[in-house]
Amino acid sequence: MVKILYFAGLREAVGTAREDITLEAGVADIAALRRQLAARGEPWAALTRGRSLRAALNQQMVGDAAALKDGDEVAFFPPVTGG
Amino acid sequence: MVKILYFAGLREAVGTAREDITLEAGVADIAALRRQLAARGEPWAALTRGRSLRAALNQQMVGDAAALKDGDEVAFFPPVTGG
Amino acid sequence: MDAAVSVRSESFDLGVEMAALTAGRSDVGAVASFVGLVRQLGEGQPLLSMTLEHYPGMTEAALAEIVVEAGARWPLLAVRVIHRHGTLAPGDPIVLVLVAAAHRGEAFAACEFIMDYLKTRAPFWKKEATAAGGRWVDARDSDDSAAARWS
Amino acid sequence: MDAAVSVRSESFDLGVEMAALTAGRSDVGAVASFVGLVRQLGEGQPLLSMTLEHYPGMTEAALAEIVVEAGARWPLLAVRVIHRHGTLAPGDPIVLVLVAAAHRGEAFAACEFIMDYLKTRAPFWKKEATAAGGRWVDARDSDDSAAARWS
Repeated sequence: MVKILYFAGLREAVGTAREDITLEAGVADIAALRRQLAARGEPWAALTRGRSLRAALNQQMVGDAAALKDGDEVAFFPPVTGG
Repeated sequence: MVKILYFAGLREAVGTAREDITLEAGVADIAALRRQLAARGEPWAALTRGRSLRAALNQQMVGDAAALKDGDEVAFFPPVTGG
Repeated sequence: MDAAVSVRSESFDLGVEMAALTAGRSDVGAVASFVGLVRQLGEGQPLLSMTLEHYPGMTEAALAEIVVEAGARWPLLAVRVIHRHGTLAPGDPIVLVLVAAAHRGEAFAACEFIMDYLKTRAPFWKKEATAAGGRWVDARDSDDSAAARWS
Repeated sequence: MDAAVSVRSESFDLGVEMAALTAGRSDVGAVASFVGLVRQLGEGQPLLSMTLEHYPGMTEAALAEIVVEAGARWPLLAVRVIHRHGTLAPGDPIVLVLVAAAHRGEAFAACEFIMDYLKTRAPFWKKEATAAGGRWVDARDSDDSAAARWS
């Protein structure tokens, strides 16, 4: 089980702030998780389109190669615009 | 008549904050005024020693070539240390 | 280095924070600060409000990390960062960064560094509301280049 | 640009000045500020007090000129400079510079520019008093080089 969080415009698009999912066989990094979710079609397909949606793993910004394990918290969101 | 002001350490050294003096014949710029005052000996001699004592003419920082005329206000002082 | 970050909906007072940062100490020669405010839009429909969403937990950690990084680069005495979330009106303050140091050079540099990094690393998102509806603010390339000059 | 400079013996409150600078306007997105304070000496006799002498008339004119120069270099909305004179104690604030602009880059740059120019062009002199007596503070070469980088 991995906890997925969505923020800002992506949260509104997917219609939820949080879901718990089971990683499919072979899904071992952020890139693979993006593909697993994108396979649902729109709006999740945006996760593999371009490079704009960022990822955080256990509350640290990470790249697509970051390895996943059971119990992780993964967040997807647009580029930040604070300050 | 030219009004001369002294500030900070120079004011303490000469023992006055202000004096009115008559420019000697041929004293037409700041450099010449420094020489006229320095001719009194110490502590005024510091005005022609090294480059540390600055000058302002009518409340504007100026170099030694600035021309003087009757009624001017000239200030001499050490480098500023505000802020 | 005395460092504190907070993420909250309540506003802040620059004078109060400044006084708290320097209270009882006489080793501080310089305090540089920055306040970011909700600005009215230059064109189009007037801005009615701005809502800031954030990632609780990660936000605080990201801000604390940015401050630690600033403290590793410059000899700082005290740092305070406050970032608001929730719905704000034009003119309202959004973010405060206060940096106390012995000398002004490091206080200015660290304050600007913290703001530049905060803009690209702290998980906040702004949504503008006008009579035409809501719109998420796009990230600016200039913020990425501002942050990049420190690396 | 809304600009005001003052030279006075009374203290100031950063929060009050910030509020006055931005009151009733919503075009300000960024306020950068600087406060310089009397710092305890690092070595030797402890500092009892610091006395600031200035050149009345020229001081105000020099500060106003520095602010005008900043306004010519960056698109600023409002600037406030307060410099104190007289006798101050360790921990007391000496100088305040507040700069309001639409964006942070110009607010930071102008605030730092004003401080750097003020340090080399405004006619103020500091005298430190310790148990050993009074001593005029020497100008620092680093202030000249800080000012030089803007030219």
